[in-house]
Amino acid sequence: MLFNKRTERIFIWVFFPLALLMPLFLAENAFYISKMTSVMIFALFVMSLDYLVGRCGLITLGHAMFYGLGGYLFWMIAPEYEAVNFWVYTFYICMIASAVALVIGFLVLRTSGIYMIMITLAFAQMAFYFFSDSIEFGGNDGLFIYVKPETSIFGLSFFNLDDPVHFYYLCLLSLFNTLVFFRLLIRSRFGRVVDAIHENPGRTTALGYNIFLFRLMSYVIASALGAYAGYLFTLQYGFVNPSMLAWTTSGSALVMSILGGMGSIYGAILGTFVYEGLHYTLEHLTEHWMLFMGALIIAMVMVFKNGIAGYMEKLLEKRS
Amino acid sequence: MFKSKTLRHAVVASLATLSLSSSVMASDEPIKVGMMLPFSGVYGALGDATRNGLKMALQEQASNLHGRKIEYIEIDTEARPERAPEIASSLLNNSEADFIIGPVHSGVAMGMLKVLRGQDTVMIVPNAGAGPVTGPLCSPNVFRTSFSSWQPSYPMGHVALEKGYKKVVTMSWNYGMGKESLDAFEESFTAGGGEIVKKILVPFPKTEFQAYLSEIASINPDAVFVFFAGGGAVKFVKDYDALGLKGKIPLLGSGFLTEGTLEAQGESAEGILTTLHYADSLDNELNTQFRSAYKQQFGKASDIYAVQGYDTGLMIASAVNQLGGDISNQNALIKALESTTVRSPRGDFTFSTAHNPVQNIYLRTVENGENKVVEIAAPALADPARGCKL
Amino acid sequence: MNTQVSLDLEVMLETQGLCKYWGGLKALDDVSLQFYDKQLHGIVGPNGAGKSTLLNMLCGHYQPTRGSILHKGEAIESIRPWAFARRGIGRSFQKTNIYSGATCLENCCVAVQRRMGGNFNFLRSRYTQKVLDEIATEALEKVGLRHRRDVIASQISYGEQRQLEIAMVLATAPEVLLLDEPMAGMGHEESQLIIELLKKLRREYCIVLVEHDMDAVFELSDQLTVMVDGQHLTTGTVDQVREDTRVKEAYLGQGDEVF
Amino acid sequence: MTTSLFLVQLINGLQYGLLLFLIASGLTLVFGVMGILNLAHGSMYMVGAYLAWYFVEHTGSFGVSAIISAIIALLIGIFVERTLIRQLYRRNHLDQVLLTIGMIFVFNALQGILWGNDPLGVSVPESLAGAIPLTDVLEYPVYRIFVALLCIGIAAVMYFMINKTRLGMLIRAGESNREMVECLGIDIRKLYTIVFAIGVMLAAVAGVAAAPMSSIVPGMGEHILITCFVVVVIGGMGSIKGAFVAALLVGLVDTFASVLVPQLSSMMIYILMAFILLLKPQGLFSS
Repeated sequence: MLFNKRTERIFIWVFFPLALLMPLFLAENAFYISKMTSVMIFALFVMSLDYLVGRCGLITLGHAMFYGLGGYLFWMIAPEYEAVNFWVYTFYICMIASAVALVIGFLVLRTSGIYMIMITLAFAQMAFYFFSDSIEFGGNDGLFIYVKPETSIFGLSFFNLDDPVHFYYLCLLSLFNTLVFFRLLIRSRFGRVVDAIHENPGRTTALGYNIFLFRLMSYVIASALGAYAGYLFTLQYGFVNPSMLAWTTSGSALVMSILGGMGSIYGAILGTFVYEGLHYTLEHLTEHWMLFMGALIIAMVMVFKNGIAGYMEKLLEKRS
Repeated sequence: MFKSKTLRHAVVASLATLSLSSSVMASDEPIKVGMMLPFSGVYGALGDATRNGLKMALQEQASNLHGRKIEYIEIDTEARPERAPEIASSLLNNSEADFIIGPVHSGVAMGMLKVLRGQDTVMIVPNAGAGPVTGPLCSPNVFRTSFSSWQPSYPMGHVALEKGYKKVVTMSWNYGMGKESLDAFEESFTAGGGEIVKKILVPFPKTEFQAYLSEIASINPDAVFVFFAGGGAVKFVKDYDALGLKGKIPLLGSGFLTEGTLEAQGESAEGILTTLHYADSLDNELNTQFRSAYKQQFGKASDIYAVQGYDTGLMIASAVNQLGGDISNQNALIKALESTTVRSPRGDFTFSTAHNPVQNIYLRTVENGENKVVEIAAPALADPARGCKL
Repeated sequence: MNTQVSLDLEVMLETQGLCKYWGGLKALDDVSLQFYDKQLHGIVGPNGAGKSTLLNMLCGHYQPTRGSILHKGEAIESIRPWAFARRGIGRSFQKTNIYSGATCLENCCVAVQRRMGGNFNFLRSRYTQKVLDEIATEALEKVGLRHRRDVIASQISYGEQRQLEIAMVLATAPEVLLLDEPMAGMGHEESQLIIELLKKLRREYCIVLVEHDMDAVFELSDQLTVMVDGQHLTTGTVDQVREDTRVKEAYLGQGDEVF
Repeated sequence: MTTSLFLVQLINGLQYGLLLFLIASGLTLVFGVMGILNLAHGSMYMVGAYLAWYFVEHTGSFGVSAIISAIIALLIGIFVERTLIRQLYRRNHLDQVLLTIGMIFVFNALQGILWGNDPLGVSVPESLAGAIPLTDVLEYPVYRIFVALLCIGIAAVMYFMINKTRLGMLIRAGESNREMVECLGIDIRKLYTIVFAIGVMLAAVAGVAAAPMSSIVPGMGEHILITCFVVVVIGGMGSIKGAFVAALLVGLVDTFASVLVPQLSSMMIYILMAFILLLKPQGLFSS
C-alpha cells in the first residue's frame, strides 16, 4: 500500500475546512467561487480516473467520454423547460452511464497496457465524432441547458443551483463524498481484491478470482462517477460541448492525476488544483504560458517520483 | 492540524484586500477591455490580428475617450469551447470588464453567450459568425462587428447564377459555420433555379481532401462552392490545384478561403472567386490609411481579422465619445453602440436591430496574390436574424 | 504404458492423453497420470522435460492442445483459469509470486477472502473482519510464519517468501496442492524447513511436487513420475523408480550425475 | 463508383497510407526498442514542416532545406534523449507520458514564438513540379508520387537495416533483452540515443516531405499524432512491418470511408482499430 494515511489525513483536514470557509471571504467575487467550483468538479473527474489508473492499473485515454456523456445525457433525458429533481437525475445519469460502461468495459478490458489505452481512446473518439458531427446534438457548437434542476428531498431543498455559492457547496459536498466513498472502497474487501489484482494479476487468478469481473466493476464505478462530474460541469454553466469528450480532456485529467500522485485518490485533488492554479496564473502573466507550463511539467516529472502526494510523504517521513 | 493564529492572519489579510479593491474611485478607473481570443494553436493567427486591430483603433482614438485610459485583459481561449464559460465569468466577475471582445471560434461564442447574455457588460464578437449569436440567442448587450455566416455566402448564389452555373457541388467542414455558409449559398442559388448536385461535409479538422476532390472531378460540376478557413483553406486550395481541378472547374468560396492565406497558397489561389464584407484592395482612403498604418506598426500586412478588430475598437471609441466618457449606464451605452455608424476600412456600416452589421458584400477575385474587388455583390446586406426577438 | 499402481485411495486429479504443442514443439506429449488424495506425488526430469508445462495445465494456466484433465472424475480442461482454484486446486509458482507490497497477513487474507464471500462488498472495511484474520493467521501458523504476520512481504527472507506462498495456497483451503519447485534457490537449512512442512502436509492433501532437489523428492514422495522430453517415462514408488534402468539411461544421456 | 474513380481512390489511399507510415515508423521504432511512449512525436512532425519552410525561405532550395532540417532534428533527438528521456528509463510509462506531454507544450510554445501563428506554405520544388493526367479533369502531381516512392524507399531501408546490419541486430536484441545487449559489451545508452534520434528524424523528415503538399499550421502535430497511434497500435506496438501494413490499411479505409460512408468517415479508423483489437488484442503483428 503505497500511500500512507497520515498525509491523506493532513490533507483532508487542511483542504476541506479551507474550502468550506472560502465563500465567506470571497462571496463578493463570483468568479473565484465559480472557478473553485469548476476546479472541484474536474478534481472529482480526475479522482475517478485516478482510481481506475492508479488503484486498478487500468490506463484509459477515453475517460472523457463519460464526462461528456454525463452532460449530454442530462440534455437528452431531461425535459427542456421544466425543472427536474437533481437527485433523481443524478441517479438516472449514473445508471445509464454504468450501463454504457458495462458494455464498453466488457469489450475494452480484454486488452491491456498500451492497447487498452488505445482502444479506450477509440471508443471515446467515436463518441466525440458522434456528438460533434450530428446536428441534433448541436454539433461542434454544443448545446444549452435552459433550466437547472431543483434539489428537494421530501420537500426539503438545501441547494438552489442558480446561486453560485449553493452550487459551490453542492460540488464541495460531492467531492468530499466521492473521496470518502473511494476511501471506503479501497479499504473494503472489494478494494483488497482490486489491490491484489493491480499488484499481481497472475497470482490473484491462481487464488481463484475472476479478475475480469473486478476490473469491470471498477470500470463501471469510475465511469459512473466520471459521468456525474460531467453532469455537474454541465449544470454549472448550462452548457454542453463535444470538446468535453475530446481526447485532450482525458489527457489533461491524466496529467493532473499523475502530477498529484497516482493511486493516492486525494492526490487527484492536489494535482488538479496545482495544474489549474499554474495554468490560471501563467495565462494571466504571459502569452507564452505554454512554454512555462511545459517546462514546469517536465521539471515536476523529474523531481517528483510519485507525484506531489508522494513527495509530501517523503518530506513527512524525513521529519519524523 | 493548522495553527489557529495562521488562519486568523489569513482571514484578516483577505478581508483587507477585499475592502481595498472596492474603495477605488469609479471615475478614475480605466475602461476595461477583456479579450477572449485564441492566441495559440490553429486559430492563433486570427486572435493576434484581431487584437492588433483593436489596440490600434483605440490608440488612434485616444483623444476621443475623454481622458479615460484603456486597460486590456487578454486571455487565450485556446479555441476550447468547454473553457469558454469559465473565462467569460472570469472577465465578467473578476476583472469586471466593461467590454468583452471575443471570440473567433463559434463553439466558444456559444459558451460565452451562456454566461454573458443579459449581464452588466457588453460583449462584442469580432469574428465568430455563428447564426444564433444575432439570431435566436441575440441579446441587448451582445454585438457583432464581423458578419453572420449567412452574410458572405448568400450573395454568392446570385453570382453563380449570373455566371451561368447550373450544377454546383458544395463542400465544407462539418461544423456550424461551415454548414450555415453552405445553407446560405444553397438558399439563394436554388431559389434562382440552380441545383446542388452534392453536398460534402468533411469531418473537422480533417485536411485530407484528396478523396473528396477525386470524387468532385468524377462528378465534373459547373462549379464548386466551399467554406474553409485558415490552414484548411491553404491545404484545400493547394490540393485543388495539384490534382488539376483548377482551371477546369471554377472554384467559388466564402471569402475566408483566401483571407490571411494567400501567401501560403501561392499561385494555386489565382482566379478564385469569393464574396466577403471586405477586400484588402478596397479602394477607399480609410482602407489605404489603415493598411499602411497597420503595416508600419506590426510589420506585416493586415487582413480581414485585423479590420474586424479595428472596427470593434472604433465602435467602442465612438460610444465612449458620445457618452462623454461615462459608460456606467448600461442602457445608454447600448443605445450609443446601436446608433453608431462605423467608418470602417470596409466602408461605412450600421447595426441591425439584432446588433449585426448591415454592410456591403464584395465579390473578389485573386489576382497576383491579392484579393481584387470585382464589384459589390450585395449592397448594405442585413442578416435576416431569424429567431431574434429584439 | 501405464505403470502406475492402483491404490485404495480416491483419485483426485487425473490426466488423459494430455498434450501441449507450441507450434511444432511438443512440450508435452500424451501424458496420462493419476494423483491420489492424501499422497505426495513427485515429478522429476531433466530441464525441458515438460514438468512445469504439466503443472501449468493442471492449474488451468495453459489450455491443453489435446487430452483432458479430470477432477474427481469431471472433465475440467476447458473451464476458466480462476475456476480451477475454486474447485480446490491451488498452486505455488516457480518464481516467487506474492503481493510483495502487502503484509504477510494481508497476503493470506486475499486468499482466504475468496471463499468467505463479500468480495463485492464495496463499503465494509476489510480491516474489521476477525474471522478472516484468524483463518489467515492459522495458515501462517501452519507454515511457521506466524511471527512475521505484520511484516511487509518484500522484507522477509527469500525462504520465508516461499513459505508464505505455500501459506497462501493453504489459505484457499485446497484439496490439491500443485507446488512448482518450492525449494528452488534455497539454502540447505531453508530447504529443510520446507521438507518438514511438506511432511506434515502430505497426509492432508493431494500434493503434486515438481522439484529439482532429488534428495528431497525421494524423501517425500509416495509416488514418483519421471518425465523426459515432454513424455511420461515411468511412475512408481521411489524404490521402483530408483531401480528403473530407463531412468538411469535418460539421466545419463543428459550427462547428469543424479543417482 | 466507376472503375477509374475506384483506381484513383486506391492511389489516394495508398499515398496517404505511405505518408502515415513514414510518420508512424519512428514512433513504433522508439517504442519497440526503448519502451518509451513518445507523445511528442507529432510535435517533431510539426517541427520538421516548420524547419523545411524556414530553410526554403532562406536557402531557396528544397533539397538543401530537407537535409538541414533532418540534421537539426537528429540533434534535437540526441539532446532530448540525453537530457530528459534518459532520466526516465527506470520509471513507469505514465511518467514518460507526462514528460512527453510537457514537451508538447514546450514545442508548441516555441513554434509560436519562432514562427508565429499564420498558416505557411512551401511550394513544390521545380524539378518535381509536373503532373500526370489521370482522367479528363484529374491529374496526379509528380511530387506526391515522389513522396510515395520515398516512403517505400525508407521502408525498404529500415527493413534492411533491422534485418541485415549490426545496428539492426542490436536493435532487435535490445527489444527482447536489455541485459543481453549489455553483456555483449555494448553501451545500451548509446544505442538508445541513436534509436531515439532516428525516430525523431523520421518524424521530422515526414514533416519536411509533407510540407509542400499541406499547410503548415500550429497544432498540426497533435492531429496527426492520434492517427499515428492508431496505425502503430493496429500494426502491433514496436513492429515496423505491422506499422507498414496498418498504415496502408488506415489510409485505404479512411479514403474509401470518406466517399462511401461519409456520415461515418470520422469514426471509421477508430471503428477499424476497435474491431482489430477485439479480434487481436495485441495488434496484427505483435512480437
